[in-house]
Amino acid sequence: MSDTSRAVALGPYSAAVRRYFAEPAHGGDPDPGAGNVWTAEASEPASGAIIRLSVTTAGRRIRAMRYRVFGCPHLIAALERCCERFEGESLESLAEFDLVELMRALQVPVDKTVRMLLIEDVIRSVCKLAGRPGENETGT
Amino acid sequence: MSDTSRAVALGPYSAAVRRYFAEPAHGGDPDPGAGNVWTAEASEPASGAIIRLSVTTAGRRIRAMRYRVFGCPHLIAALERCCERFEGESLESLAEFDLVELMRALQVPVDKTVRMLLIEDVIRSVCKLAGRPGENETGT
Amino acid sequence: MNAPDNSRIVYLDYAATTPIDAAVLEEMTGCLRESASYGNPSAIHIAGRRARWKIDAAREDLARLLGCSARCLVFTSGATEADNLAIIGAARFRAHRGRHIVTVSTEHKAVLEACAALAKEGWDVTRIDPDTDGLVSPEALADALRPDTQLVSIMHVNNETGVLQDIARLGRLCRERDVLFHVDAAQSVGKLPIDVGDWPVDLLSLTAHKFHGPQGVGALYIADRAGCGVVPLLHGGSQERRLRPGTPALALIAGLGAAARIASGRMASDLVHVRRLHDRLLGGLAGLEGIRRNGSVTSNYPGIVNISAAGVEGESLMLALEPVCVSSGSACNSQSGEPSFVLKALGRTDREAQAAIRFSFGRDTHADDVDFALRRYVAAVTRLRALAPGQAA
Amino acid sequence: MNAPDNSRIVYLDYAATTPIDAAVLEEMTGCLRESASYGNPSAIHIAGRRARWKIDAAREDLARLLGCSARCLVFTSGATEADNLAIIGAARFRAHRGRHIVTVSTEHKAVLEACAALAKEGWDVTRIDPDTDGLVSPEALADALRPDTQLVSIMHVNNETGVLQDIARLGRLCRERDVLFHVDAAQSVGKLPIDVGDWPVDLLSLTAHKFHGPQGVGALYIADRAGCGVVPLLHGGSQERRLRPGTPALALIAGLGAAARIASGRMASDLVHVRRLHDRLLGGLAGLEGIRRNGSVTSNYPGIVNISAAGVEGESLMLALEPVCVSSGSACNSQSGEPSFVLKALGRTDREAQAAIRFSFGRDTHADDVDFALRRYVAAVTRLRALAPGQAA
Ligand SMILES: Cc1ncc(COP(=O)(O)O)c(C=O)c1O
Ligand SMILES: Cc1ncc(COP(=O)(O)O)c(C=O)c1O
Repeated sequence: MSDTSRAVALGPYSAAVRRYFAEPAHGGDPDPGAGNVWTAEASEPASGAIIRLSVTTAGRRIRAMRYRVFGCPHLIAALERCCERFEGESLESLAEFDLVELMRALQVPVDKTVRMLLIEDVIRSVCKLAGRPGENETGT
Repeated sequence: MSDTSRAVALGPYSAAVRRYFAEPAHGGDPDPGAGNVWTAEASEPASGAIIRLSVTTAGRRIRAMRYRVFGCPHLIAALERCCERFEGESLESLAEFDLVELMRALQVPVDKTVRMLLIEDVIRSVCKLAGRPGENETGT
Repeated sequence: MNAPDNSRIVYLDYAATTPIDAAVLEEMTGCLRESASYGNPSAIHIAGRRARWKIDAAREDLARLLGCSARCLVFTSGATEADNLAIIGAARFRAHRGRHIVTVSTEHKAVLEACAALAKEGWDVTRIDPDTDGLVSPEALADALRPDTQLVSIMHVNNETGVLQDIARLGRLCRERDVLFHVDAAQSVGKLPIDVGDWPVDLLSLTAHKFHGPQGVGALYIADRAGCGVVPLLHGGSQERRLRPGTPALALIAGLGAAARIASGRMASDLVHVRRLHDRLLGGLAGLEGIRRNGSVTSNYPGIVNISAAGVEGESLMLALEPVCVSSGSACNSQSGEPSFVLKALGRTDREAQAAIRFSFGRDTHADDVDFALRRYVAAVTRLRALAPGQAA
Repeated sequence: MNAPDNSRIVYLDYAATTPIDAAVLEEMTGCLRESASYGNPSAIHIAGRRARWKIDAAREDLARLLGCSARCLVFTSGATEADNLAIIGAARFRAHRGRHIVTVSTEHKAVLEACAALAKEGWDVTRIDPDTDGLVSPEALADALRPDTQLVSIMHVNNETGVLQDIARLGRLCRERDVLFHVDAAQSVGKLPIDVGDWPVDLLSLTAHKFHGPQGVGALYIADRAGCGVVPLLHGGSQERRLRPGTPALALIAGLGAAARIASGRMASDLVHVRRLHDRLLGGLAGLEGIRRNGSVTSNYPGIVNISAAGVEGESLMLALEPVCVSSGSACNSQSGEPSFVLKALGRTDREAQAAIRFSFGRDTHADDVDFALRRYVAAVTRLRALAPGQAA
């Protein structure tokens, strides 16, 4: 497949976005009783996008992450990638979540930045709820 | 050859016009000394058309007809056909020349009628010169 | 790596553009291949005469499809140009009589923006809102007409919803008031029977690529009656009765003629086929909850089915449908992401409009294609709903 | 019976339209055949993306031929539309600054009538007369410019005579006065080197069928600089940066792109070939008396040779030339029988103009074709002169 026909086939979605979108492993609600569950929600009225992130922790360790989303493929893929990345990690590493790096990795178009910020919002909220405000470290 | 492709091939010129135009046998000047020669000329300033008709007679009989012309294919063909028709005939029959019949036979477009009238003009003039005004019989 | 294999495309976007008919293609390649023996139709030599003859024949073919005289047809570059020529051209033609025109809020942008351009030049424009089914009632039209109204423009079949207006009835109203009536029939010509000889229509636009002809060519029908006419938008050359100058595109026009000829022959059977596909699609959706058809369920062209599903986001739905090619709203709107103004005029919310999918199909669509699309659609809606938070449903 | 056998056509009417290149045809039929997998380029699905990619590629090909950025090109239905968009569009764009435009009396009708349309709307139009060679002197242009001049439109190569204007020099005058400069390059694009990056040109029109592309597609180049722009003539849809709405005609645009690509590759060798044919034609006419070339003998495109023969009538000459396809003056004028206004502007009498024959040829013309046409021409002139009365000579 040539570069152009590949680009044409992919359209506005990178291969990574397509992969995460096609097989989201972390969609849904957290398993009840698996630990402490911290849930945060955010929405963007302009596009109607809504996301809800639930993080199940055991101590400072993230045991599971689950999300629900009403939104575009980039948003779904980005949430999925976050969950994949931070499950098993510490809350501290989640607090260091880097939106710019995520958008770059998934090749999210810049005009979706405002929508992508929803992810930063819910992660901050979750971190706050879990007793570890991450504001100072995030978003750089 | 289908009717349409024939019509397309012919364009605005009937087969008869094309034939006369391609092989004009009566173009040129009359043979000197072959009899009495009566010559008339007419022109249409709008298109620049000019015709000159020379009729050589012996008594009331037409021995030869010759023309010169600066004009369109219809005019050339019409002159040619006139000469073909009236050579060997009497001056009386020439005076009965019928322009409408000629135009019909050659399928001359009506918008060329004014130009075609030049032929009627020179025939009238020639008949007058030859001492037999044919005004009353022509053009019907 | 990871680029989707889209070699199997299920193309259900006929309202955007249709596959070209094989016989149309043959006609066109014939003209193109012999382009030196078909010259510029304005020329008097044999090549020019051949070209002119071809164009005349195509005009006759199209005239036969529409039930009009060939004299009344002007070839254009498509329905966009035909709409502009009809609306701006007729308005200018009648400007001395008055400067009010009437249209409908669910028309194609080519109509709406042509009207907007006139508004800038001082015309008064009334945009009627259709009812929630997308239909324009004769009463609504009658209310909009004024003594100074010169032109009414209402489309035959809506490109987003398939809604079919009662052109005969609306047209009679215009005739009674001596108002010109323009119909954008881009979505119906070649698919539904049209007889402009019978219809009270003065101007009618069409485009070849919506009925298996080539892109880039269309026509405007201009009734041959007193008070009806258009002022040209383009100038130069005496082609198309001076209403549309420029070297005529022989191959395109021949392609349009061939498409018209073919449509004349098989419109009835195509329509039976399309209706079957329509019923199959709707039958297959019957089990899915929270589904709503946009537009009238009784008055429509069955080759366009527009569906909103509650609780799913439009862009994700489109991606999940791949490799099924459909539109979300009008083709013109698909890139912008804006909710369709047509669906909003029918009372849909932004979210409903954004999640609307237009399935459109026709002559070459197989029942298999519809089944494939159905499976994808049901699976996609189910999956996306499962992913959505409660309040979005 | 008696219909001429025109199966052997000698086509020397390239200035009217050119034979399509085989590779262009292939490109186009590819697009047409797969029209379902190349959808409407406005759609976001894979078929739409494929179509859009094809269009972008064609735009790049054309941009390379012209030496500009692809962003500056707007596809149209041909040069007539491009000329109208350039002239009416730019005049409206700059209307607030002033309402004077300048053109030349030997321009194509698309330019002259677009200017005439503006004149009706209140613009002042100055038409410069060229000298008897058909050339516009910088002095004549300088004299015509006024403080309120907004636009100058001068063609590159004249379609009837082949006369080639000094665009660089005329353009510099316009730049100095901050006047937009439009060039109708319909007869030169793909045949003569053009570099709009280098030229002081703001708007440039072209049409594909004059350089072995399809009829029905062209483009307008619009320089990307302050003060330069056009107001669209057609409305609806966001295609072509909203300057030219309507479903883009994929196959046509791909054909234009292919024609541009091919021209980029072989322009130099084509030009050598054309110059040889030009010299052969003129050499063959050298023995004939009372012959006059219309237009400049020093500044021209060699693929157009316009000849007047004293003492012969134009219509008869055309018929006698069959099956050689040539034009008598502009293709646009051939049917009307009116003497060419271009030749009259060069000082020819009605009769000289009517008897003018335009031989035009190019890439696919053989020396044999020229020889055949020459024999016919010499024979026809000789025969018709022999038939004419003395005073007509
Ligand atoms: C100089 C010139 N300008 C404009 C045009 C118009 O081109 P088209 O007929 O393709 O619109 C032509 C050809 O007809 C031309 O020769
Ligand atoms: C109803 C309607 N009108 C006008 C048009 C414009 O047609 P085109 O894009 O061929 O100019 C379309 C299609 O795009 C249409 O669906």
